[in-house]
Amino acid sequence: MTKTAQASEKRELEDLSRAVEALIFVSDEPVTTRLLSDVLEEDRELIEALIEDLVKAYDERNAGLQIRQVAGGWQLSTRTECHEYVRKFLKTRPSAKLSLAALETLAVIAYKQPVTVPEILEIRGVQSASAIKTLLEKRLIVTKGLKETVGRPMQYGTSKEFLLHFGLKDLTDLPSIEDFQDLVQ
Amino acid sequence: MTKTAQASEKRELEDLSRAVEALIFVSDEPVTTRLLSDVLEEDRELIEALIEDLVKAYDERNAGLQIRQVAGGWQLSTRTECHEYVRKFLKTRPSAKLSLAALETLAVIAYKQPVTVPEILEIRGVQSASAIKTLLEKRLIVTKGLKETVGRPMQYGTSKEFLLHFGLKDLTDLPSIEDFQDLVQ
Amino acid sequence: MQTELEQYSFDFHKETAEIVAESRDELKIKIGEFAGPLDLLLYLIRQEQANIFDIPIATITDEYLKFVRLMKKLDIAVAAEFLVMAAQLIEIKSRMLLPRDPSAEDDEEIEDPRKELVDRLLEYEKFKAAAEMLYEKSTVEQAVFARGKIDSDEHNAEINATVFDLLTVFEKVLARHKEEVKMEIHREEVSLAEMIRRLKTRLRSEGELSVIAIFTEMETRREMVTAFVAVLEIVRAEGVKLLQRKTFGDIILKEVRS
Repeated sequence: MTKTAQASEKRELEDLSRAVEALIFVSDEPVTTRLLSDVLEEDRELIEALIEDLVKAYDERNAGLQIRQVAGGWQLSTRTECHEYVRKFLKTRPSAKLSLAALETLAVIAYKQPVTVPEILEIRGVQSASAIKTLLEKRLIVTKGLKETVGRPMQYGTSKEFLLHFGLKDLTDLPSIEDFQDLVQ
Repeated sequence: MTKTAQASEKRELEDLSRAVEALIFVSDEPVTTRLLSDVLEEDRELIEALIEDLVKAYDERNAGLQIRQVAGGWQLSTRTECHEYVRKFLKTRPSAKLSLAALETLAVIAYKQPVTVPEILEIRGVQSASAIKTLLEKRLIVTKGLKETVGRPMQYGTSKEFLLHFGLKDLTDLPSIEDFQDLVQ
Repeated sequence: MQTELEQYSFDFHKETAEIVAESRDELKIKIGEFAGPLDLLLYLIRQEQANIFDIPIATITDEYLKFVRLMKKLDIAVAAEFLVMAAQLIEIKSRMLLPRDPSAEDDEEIEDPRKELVDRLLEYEKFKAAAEMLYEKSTVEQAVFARGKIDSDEHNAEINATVFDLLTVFEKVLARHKEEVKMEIHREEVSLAEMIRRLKTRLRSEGELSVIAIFTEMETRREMVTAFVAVLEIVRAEGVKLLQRKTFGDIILKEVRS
């Protein structure tokens, strides 16, 4: 390859990397590698490599922002270190925490999905109706159709909102439930 | 000044610069130097210097984003060079959210199908013409033939697209009030 | 079934439930929040520093009952599940006291009456730990912020609704519909006397009234009929005339001053 060709290829990669950064920024929700590769008409591997470089670049220059993987896509967000200033600026307080009952119910749904109300009752040992309602209203869980069993009870599962709220890449990002066994004994 | 003092001052400046970047990023509109200096409790001159450095840093690393002065404040935006990709990307996103009117109309159609325009009017109490047009355009509803009654009005029902969008196997999968009975009480 | 104990904010690291002071006439406790009977049981077992695989069932049952009684005394809604668990504990306790069946063969494994409870507790404890993990993750996540709005956002939000939204919206429409029907009934209750009074007041202040305008204002047929009768009544009894200025023109209700 001639030097000029190399130089032009480097140039093209730079343009591409800029485009990737711009698209991650404009997207109002985490953007998938697939969508980026469709829009930019480039291999997914190349796009992934460019994102990795961008992530590193943000980390290295100690920026106030970071590119991170969440809810199945890539997102530009502030770094946790600045949260006090940001909160002061936005005049927001940490949003209301979920109750213990809601958190437990959510944990059962996350690990057992799709799961019905009686199945949740079985594990928690207590009715979870109002917790489920709260979780539905907060869009942390969604209905997953009726179960083909007596009474056809409604099944529940976690939503994309759930992944976003807890900063998870996807459901496999959840630690295995069996790992908790070792912790509690 | 001792070396340690210098180092600690440098550290503080870095933190401050990160905060400035984060605040410009989270703001809904261009943010003024004055507001930044109020929130960060630092001199305006210092803030201005930090912003200048940030602007330069974005320019130098040939980023896809830029910090620019607009309408009397500072704003993070994509660089003009990427506009073609950005425009293409935004086009891939489904346009316009369902309005409350459209969602209401869709709910009535989903639960009462097949249903005619006068029947929808009867239930919603308002005209639904434009909502129905939107829903047809989004292919969430389809026509279901004429009703054998005075005026032979058109009947509407939900489409296959509707099932896909809401993650339903079929219409029997649509939750009923009874399914949420435990929750709504 | 009673409503569960719910919707207190809870910090795993700060809040615990503990008996603060216990004297003959007073029992003071600081209650955090128990997410259910299993949660309370785990707490009591830990409090006793007991082995979960060998629960001192008599002690734990007593403690448990003391707690439930206390909750009642303090007027804390005790969910039915807490009482069910109390009954189960008492049952296990009594089964433990039963002498071993002498006819049973020696090598036959006798099931520990506590086994089922222990299994449930172990299973529950895993999810309790998972809940704590979620709590920690959300705390970290609350320190991360997405960008502010930019111009293009307005034009490309996805359809953002779930079946739950669909159902809730439908419920609201139906409720509103019912409300409207109620209001209609209310309007229909306008009596003839009331209608006459209203028309007279308006005539007095406006001098004349268009009959067509009056009828158009009416929302239901019933009201229209009432208005019609009211007009006839006013013309018959009072110093009021009906005027029609041209053929097929509007009819005017006009006060005739004497």
